[in-house]
Amino acid sequence: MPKAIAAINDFVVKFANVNGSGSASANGLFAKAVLRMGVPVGARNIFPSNIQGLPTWYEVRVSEEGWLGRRGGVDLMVAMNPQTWEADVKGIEAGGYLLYDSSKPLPASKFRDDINLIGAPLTELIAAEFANPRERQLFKNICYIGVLVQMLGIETEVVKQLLNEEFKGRDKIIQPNLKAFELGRAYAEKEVAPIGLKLRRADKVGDRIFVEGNEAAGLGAVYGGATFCAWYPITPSTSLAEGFQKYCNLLRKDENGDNRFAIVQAEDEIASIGMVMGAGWAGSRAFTCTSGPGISLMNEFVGFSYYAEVPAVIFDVQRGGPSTGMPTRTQQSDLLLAAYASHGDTKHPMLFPANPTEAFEFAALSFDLADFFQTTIFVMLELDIGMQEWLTAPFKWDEKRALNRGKVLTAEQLEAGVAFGRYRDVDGDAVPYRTYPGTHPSKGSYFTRGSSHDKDARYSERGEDYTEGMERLLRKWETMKSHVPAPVRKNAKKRTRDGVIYFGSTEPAMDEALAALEQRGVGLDALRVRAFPFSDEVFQFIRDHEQVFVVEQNRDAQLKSLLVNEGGVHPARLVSVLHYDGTPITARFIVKSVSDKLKTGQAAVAPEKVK
Amino acid sequence: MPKAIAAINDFVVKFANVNGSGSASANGLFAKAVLRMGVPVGARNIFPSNIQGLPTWYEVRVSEEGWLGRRGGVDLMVAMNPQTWEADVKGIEAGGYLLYDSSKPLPASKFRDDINLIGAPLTELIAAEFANPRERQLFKNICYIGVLVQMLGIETEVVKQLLNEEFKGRDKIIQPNLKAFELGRAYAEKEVAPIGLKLRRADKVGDRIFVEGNEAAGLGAVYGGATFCAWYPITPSTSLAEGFQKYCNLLRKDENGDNRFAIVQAEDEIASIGMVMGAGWAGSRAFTCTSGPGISLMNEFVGFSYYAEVPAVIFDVQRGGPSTGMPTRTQQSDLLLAAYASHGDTKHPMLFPANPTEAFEFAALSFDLADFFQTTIFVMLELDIGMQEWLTAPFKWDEKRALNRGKVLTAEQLEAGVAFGRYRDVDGDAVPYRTYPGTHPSKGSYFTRGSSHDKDARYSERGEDYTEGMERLLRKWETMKSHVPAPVRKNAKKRTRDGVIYFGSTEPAMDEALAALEQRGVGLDALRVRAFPFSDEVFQFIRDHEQVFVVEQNRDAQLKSLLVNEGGVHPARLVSVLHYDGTPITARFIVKSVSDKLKTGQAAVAPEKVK
Amino acid sequence: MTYIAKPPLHHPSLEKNALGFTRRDYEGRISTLCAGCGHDSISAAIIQACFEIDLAPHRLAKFSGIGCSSKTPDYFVSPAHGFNAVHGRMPSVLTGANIAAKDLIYLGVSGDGDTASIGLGQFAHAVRRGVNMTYIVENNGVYGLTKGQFSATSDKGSKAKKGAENKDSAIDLVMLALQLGATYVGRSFSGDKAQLVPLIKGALSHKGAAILDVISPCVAFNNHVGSTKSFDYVRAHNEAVNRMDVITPRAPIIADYQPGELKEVRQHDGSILRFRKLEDDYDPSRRNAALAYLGRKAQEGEIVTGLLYVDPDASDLHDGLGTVDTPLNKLTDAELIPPMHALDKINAGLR
Amino acid sequence: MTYIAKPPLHHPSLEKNALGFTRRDYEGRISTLCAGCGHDSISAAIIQACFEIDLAPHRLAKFSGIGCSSKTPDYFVSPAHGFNAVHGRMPSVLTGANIAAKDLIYLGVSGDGDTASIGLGQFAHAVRRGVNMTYIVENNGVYGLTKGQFSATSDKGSKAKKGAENKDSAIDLVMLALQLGATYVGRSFSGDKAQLVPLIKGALSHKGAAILDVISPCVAFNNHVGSTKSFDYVRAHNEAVNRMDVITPRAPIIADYQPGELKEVRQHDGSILRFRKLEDDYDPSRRNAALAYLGRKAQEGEIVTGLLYVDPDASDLHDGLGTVDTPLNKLTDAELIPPMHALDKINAGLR
Ligand SMILES: Cc1ncc(C[n+]2csc(CCOP(=O)(O)OP(=O)(O)O)c2C)c(N)n1
Ligand SMILES: Cc1ncc(C[n+]2csc(CCOP(=O)(O)OP(=O)(O)O)c2C)c(N)n1
Ligand code: SF4
Ligand code: SF4
Ligand SMILES: [Mg+2]
Ligand SMILES: [Mg+2]
Repeated sequence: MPKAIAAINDFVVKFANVNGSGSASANGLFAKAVLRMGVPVGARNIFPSNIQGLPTWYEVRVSEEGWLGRRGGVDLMVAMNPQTWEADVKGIEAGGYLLYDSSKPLPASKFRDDINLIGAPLTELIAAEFANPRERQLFKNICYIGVLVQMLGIETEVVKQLLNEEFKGRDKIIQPNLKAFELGRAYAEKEVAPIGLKLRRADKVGDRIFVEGNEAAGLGAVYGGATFCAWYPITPSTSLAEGFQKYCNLLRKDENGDNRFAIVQAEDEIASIGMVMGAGWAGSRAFTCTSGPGISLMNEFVGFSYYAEVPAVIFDVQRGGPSTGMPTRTQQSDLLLAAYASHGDTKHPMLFPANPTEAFEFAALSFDLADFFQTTIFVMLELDIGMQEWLTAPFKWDEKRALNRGKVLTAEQLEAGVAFGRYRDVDGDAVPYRTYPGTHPSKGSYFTRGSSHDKDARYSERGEDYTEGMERLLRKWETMKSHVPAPVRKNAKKRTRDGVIYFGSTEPAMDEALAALEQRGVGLDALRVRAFPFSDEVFQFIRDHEQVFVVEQNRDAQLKSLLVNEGGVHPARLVSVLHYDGTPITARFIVKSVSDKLKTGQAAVAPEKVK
Repeated sequence: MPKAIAAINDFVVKFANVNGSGSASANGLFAKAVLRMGVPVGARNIFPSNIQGLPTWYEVRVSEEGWLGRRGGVDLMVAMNPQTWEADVKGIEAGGYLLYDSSKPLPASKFRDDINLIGAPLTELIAAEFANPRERQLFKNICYIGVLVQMLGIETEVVKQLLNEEFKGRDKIIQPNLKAFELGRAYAEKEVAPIGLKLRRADKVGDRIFVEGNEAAGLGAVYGGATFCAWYPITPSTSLAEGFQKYCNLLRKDENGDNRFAIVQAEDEIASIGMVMGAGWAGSRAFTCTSGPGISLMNEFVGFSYYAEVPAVIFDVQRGGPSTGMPTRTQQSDLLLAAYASHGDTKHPMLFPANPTEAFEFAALSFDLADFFQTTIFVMLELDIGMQEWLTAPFKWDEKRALNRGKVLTAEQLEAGVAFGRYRDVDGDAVPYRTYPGTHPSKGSYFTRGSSHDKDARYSERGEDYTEGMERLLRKWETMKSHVPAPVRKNAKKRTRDGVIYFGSTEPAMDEALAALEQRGVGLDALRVRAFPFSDEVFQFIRDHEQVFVVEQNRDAQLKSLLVNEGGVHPARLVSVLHYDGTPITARFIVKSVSDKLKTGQAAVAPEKVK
Repeated sequence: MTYIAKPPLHHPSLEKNALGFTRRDYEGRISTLCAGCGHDSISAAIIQACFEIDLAPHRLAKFSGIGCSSKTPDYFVSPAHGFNAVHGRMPSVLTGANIAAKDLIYLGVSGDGDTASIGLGQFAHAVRRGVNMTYIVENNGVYGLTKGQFSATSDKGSKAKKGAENKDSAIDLVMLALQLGATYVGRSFSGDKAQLVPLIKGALSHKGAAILDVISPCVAFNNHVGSTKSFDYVRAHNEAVNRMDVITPRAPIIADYQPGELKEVRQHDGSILRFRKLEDDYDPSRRNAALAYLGRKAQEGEIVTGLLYVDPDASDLHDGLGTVDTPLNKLTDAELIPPMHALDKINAGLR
Repeated sequence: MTYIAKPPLHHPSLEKNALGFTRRDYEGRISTLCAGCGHDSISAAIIQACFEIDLAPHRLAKFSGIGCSSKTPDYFVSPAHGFNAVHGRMPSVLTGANIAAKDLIYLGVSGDGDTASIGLGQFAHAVRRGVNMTYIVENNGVYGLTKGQFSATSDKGSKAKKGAENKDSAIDLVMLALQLGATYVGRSFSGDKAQLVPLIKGALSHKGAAILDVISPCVAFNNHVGSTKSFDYVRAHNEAVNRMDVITPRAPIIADYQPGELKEVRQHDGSILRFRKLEDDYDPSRRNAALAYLGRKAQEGEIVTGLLYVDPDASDLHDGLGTVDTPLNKLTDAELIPPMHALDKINAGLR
């Protein structure tokens, strides 16, 4: 029997449950309790694509140091699902702990002898106090929370406080919960010996908030001035529309209770983006939220938006592809599609938020960008950000900030005789002026079409008119580079010839990995890309290093493809680290992959072999 | 006044007309007449996206040497369209010729003094002989053909012969045509002085045929064993479905007149590809034909086909994009979309026929590839191939050739106990076995889905099952490289460090350009890419040369992107030559671009700047 | 190339309406449709209707999909913004614009292919939502722009019993609209200005989804509702003048007939359309009755024309959405951006 | 996790049908739907129907889109090939397979979201074409798999007049199918095995497009035809047991009633469905009459169930296409590849 794992404020707890059984919020309560102890957590639901009866997991990374990504491995497993018992037990680190329901005796063969067993007769404890089967099923969850809280030394008051907050004043709900909680806690106090994992009050959470990325993006859309959401339900994007709805109801009703917003559940994704086109064209800030399959369906309209220059915002909450793929798993695999969506020569800007705070900021920003550049802006979220609660910096908004509606001519300007040609490059930045419909009785009307047109939006089949427009669109693309969020660079302590590029949800695991690598003497300069098109800093960073690892959560190294294609970078200098099984990338995976590749000197092999 | 252009069997004639006026077939008659004189022609319609009343042109490259691409420039303009008169006259080479209708006097200002004017009172000539306005409009066309035939010295018999063939026995049609033709010819004989351009009987046509690529592809689909076409009308692909229909009616009826084929005009492109999926899954060879907008709409199903491994063939007859773009202009701009269509990590094979003969061959081949690799094969045609008549090698079919239906288990095999697991890699080539529905009472059924599945096609959310499948798909991709058509290499006479890569309709212009460059002492080794994924020869060719020009008919260097992305090639070594105004690329354009870039040493600039 | 037929007699185009606009102010660019195309007659009717209801030209917003019919918004009311969407998806674009700017008058023009084939889903759902719009289907039973293939309405009007034996049963857009809850539903003929102009005027003034199915002959492909042979016919017919590429200019077909009357209209290809104009005393307030009547007449091979159903006090999408009176695209930053303290409160709630 | 409800009493699953198959031979994998989901009852009825009409299990081909309902083909008749298409596009896939292999029996299973929202266009056009299939809509008036949003059928059954005041008017798939030319149209309830099984048997045996709209309650989101509050209801309801993530297993709802009878069925959320079973002497041969009757009853808030329309000698898509008797997927190279001399002739014609 290996030494029992001993750790304070730094371990991984994983819950294995059946979905629809009420475990999710009990487990959430545990994570919040740790936070209230002043200790940061990274918490992730791993759930199935069905409604009731299939396996679901909840993984909580407890880290006083503040590592919020997945570390890899499990120190304490709360195994409540017979279906997955074997794999769950197998997943525990040697010397780790297993908490299980000991109401029914289990054969020794079901266990491992290199882990520490903690049995608690949860079913019995609950059955003794609760009669109705539904309550029995339900309160078992809060009961094991009681056991855990006692075992780990979480302050009981914290949990009671949380329950009181959650069900303010609704005693009928609070009482049975407290009872079930106390049943578990008391049992553990009597029967469970203290273990090596401990929670100790700290002060490392600060003013951070605990929130899902989709909700944050929905709120960001409200502050960004979005007035219209056309959407079609799809996991994992649904909660973004719901978040927008929630905050609009809270913040966007006028004195008579009328809505300063509109939300339409369309009949499908083609209609969703079509409605967004119409609204954007008419001068409302509009968006849709979807996932991969929806992006595939929106292709035709995205190409229209590019060529006819109609503003739109699409939130792509990425899930496991291709096709229906893994609807409840996370990936970063829609980059290539979004970047070059639709037939013909097209390019579309993308933003890559790394956490809910950025989801809020980029959501708001995306509407300024869409209005200014008059094209579709993709906000590339991921299930791991959108549908998971993150401990993240609080939302901020500069009171002085105004919405940038871009180049829109007013009736006054037109009246004053400002010349208007819909697709003329007046300012030299390749961004043309537009008008909202109905602006002026005789000036400013124009015809929007996806067919070839001249500077004044007239139908034209002349090659010169066509190429002039297509070249201006390329120049507009150049202009964007300095308007989209710049990359974030973190240099290694010592000078190094190695760099790493990453984006989105990879950040927390990368932070931990960088620290771990540094400890092993491997220093990497790190650059987090936050937008496409890439600004020159990105390519400067690559030039500054001999080899650059590109860490992505997809199979085909899609970010690398974009870097090579847009920057003319030699592919051989970019070494891919790819994680794409649908689970969020872990610090351990990054550390191992980078170390291995450095050993084998991967980056040295012939270009043709790279990737 | 510059010297009048003098040339025998080597010049460019361009006709400017109004569409819907009956000019197209008259002009076609001219091209055929030249062919019957044993002189090769490259002929191209340039037509508007409407039905009647807008400008249309027909450009005929006459070349005894056999250059069938566009040369650039016009030696003899037949200007029959007042709307475009100015531009048409402007387009004539100095010393060139203008044939026009002199019935109404035109001010001198309408002409140029550096070209040779040939007026013929076509309207008058016809009005004198034909009463009804429709006939007058119509026979004016055949009348100027008479003038041309006489001027250029084409044998009158040839034209009469063609008319007799076209309207076999239908004297009521032949007579007025002959009359109108003779009116023009006789006038020219009397009134038009011989010019510098001459046609002389030669023997350079051989057994070649004159046919459109879409018709050829439709015929290829018949020989390839396609039994089902689901399509939705769209320019320039419509005539492919019509070609398939025509040849099925000719070759695929059984003794009772029943159809050994089915053609369904679907309600849209999503339904078209959906039907193709269903039929391919059920074991029929099925295809759809469309253009860019259709590909955008088919994205979701293409991703399904990739992941669920369902055979399909899509003919993409490319037109000017993005969006509705230029429906009646040609481009090579759907490569990126087709290659990586749909969300998630996907890759799709493409074939690049260069002429109607290859359109026939690749069409037939695509069904073998689709059945064997169980995925969507894109046959990337172009308007310039699909809707233009090309002088091309006759169709051939090896009588011994059987259809390769790929790895399909029969009832006998299943009965004999062959183990069946839908997605297992049994043969080490990563290509799994499948069964048709209803094959065996108890063995061989399986469930097809776009959601994640295991080796045996069972639904699975396990990361291991998912990654195993995705990695096998990558290995399948490797297998394809040796099965798709290999590139065609033509080496320069002398050893050279420069190469050029091109594909599709660019070939004839490239052939002429290579010869012209060689004359100027610029030798280029040339490689015509015929398929994606690229075989190793392609990358070997790139390695063999210091710099490689990549000639494409799109704005964003899409083939170059694929080369760099799939082969890890350094982008700096690939120098793009891009032509994308919707007109077919010309030999002169290639010669000039390559020469200029060689002068400025473009290829030397920093990677970031390339493209 | 044809100009929108101008109304005849002493420069009526110089008459002014209540707003002081002349008919010219409602015209558009030169049509590029075939001479005699029914669609041009419909454009003329739209111009007439807008002029007569004294609509300020720039208060109109024009939408269409792709097709010859969908090109027409470029050919009327130039002072109005226009939007040529992608094929079959105009209803969603119009819906979005309507949500953004509720203060404009919305007109969608589409074809039978654009609406009944690729666009059926969007058409149906826009109708269900009660989008406040006038939606005109210029119905020639054929794909004009792609040269004469059948559309999903191709068989409409042919005997129902026979119809059952046809390959695909036809979609009757009027019956469909009725069933899906459209609150203003009518049918007419491009050549019947006397009936068409008032129908369009009523539709433009109606609050809710107003659907007009307007039969509009295609002179190039001679197709017509009920015809099942026209594509071959074109080939044969054109061959007679020895070219597949000849489109002979034709005069538009005119049909003027009385309420209750049955009118047989001969098309360019000789085929017959049998129009039945509603009686003056027809009661357009009963949805089920209208459906039943249409079904009966269809069996008799008659195409009923006129205003089939109207709910004068229908509600529209905005009523359902409960939006403010100010159009969403006119809301100010102050109305859109919540105060900072609201954000503080939200942050607090997430700790 | 629930098993398909097995028929009760002494191992009837061991009875053999004419082909010697037991009911077990028609079963599928274990259902992953919520305990008590109406969809599982429909799967059981499908199993029963296939067993009773002595269908060789592997001669069936199963299709579906995406949704809880669309998962079910995995849960019945395992020996049959199955195809889970993408969301809303199953009709086209089924059509293609049917064209390729006309010798199989085609069954499409879909949901109200899959069919009436995203899939409306494909549904309508497959019906128009008369594809020889049984198409079952497992209609719960809600998006189950995405957790309870409304679908386009959500308001069906509520008073038409009131309906008119609802945001979107509901799509009645049965009326739609009738209007689009479906040749076998019925409606039933997942809990009414006595009515449902015969309807499915008839549909499987019918040549042409057979459409069954089967009301099927969702126990997780308690939605129901006519309900407009159910999503909120779920929230409130679940909150009472303090979790959004609790789905309580329920018993399936059973409804057994007589022809002509009006049956009120109470759903899990307490809402009422009012089913009217057709009289025994109802004449299902009159399409227009059926439409009129449905319209009338809908106004009275009644959901008519039973076989509403059937054309026993309907023709199907293959008749229209004139395909050979041999399924296209069984044609040999000899039948498919024309001889070389044909090619020579073609070449000659192109010189
Ligand atoms: C996605 C897409 N598919 C196909 C087309 C080709 N297309 C252009 S117009 C048209 C049909 C138009 O028919 P209809 O709507 O009846 O208009 P009409 O020309 O008859 O007035 C089609 C199929 C297209 N532009 N886009
Ligand atoms: C293109 C696409 N859009 C959205 C989704 C998400 N989605 C899955 S099932 C579903 C709705 C299912 O509703 P219904 O057809 O009524 O089936 P039910 O679950 O109610 O039985 C949706 C929107 C998807 N899978 N694909
Ligand atoms: S083709 Fe037909 S629909 Fe199109 S413009 Fe000509 S007549 Fe009109
Ligand atoms: S969510 Fe509703 S529809 Fe889906 S399985 Fe559960 S009960 Fe059935
Ligand atoms: Mg039409
Ligand atoms: Mg449903």
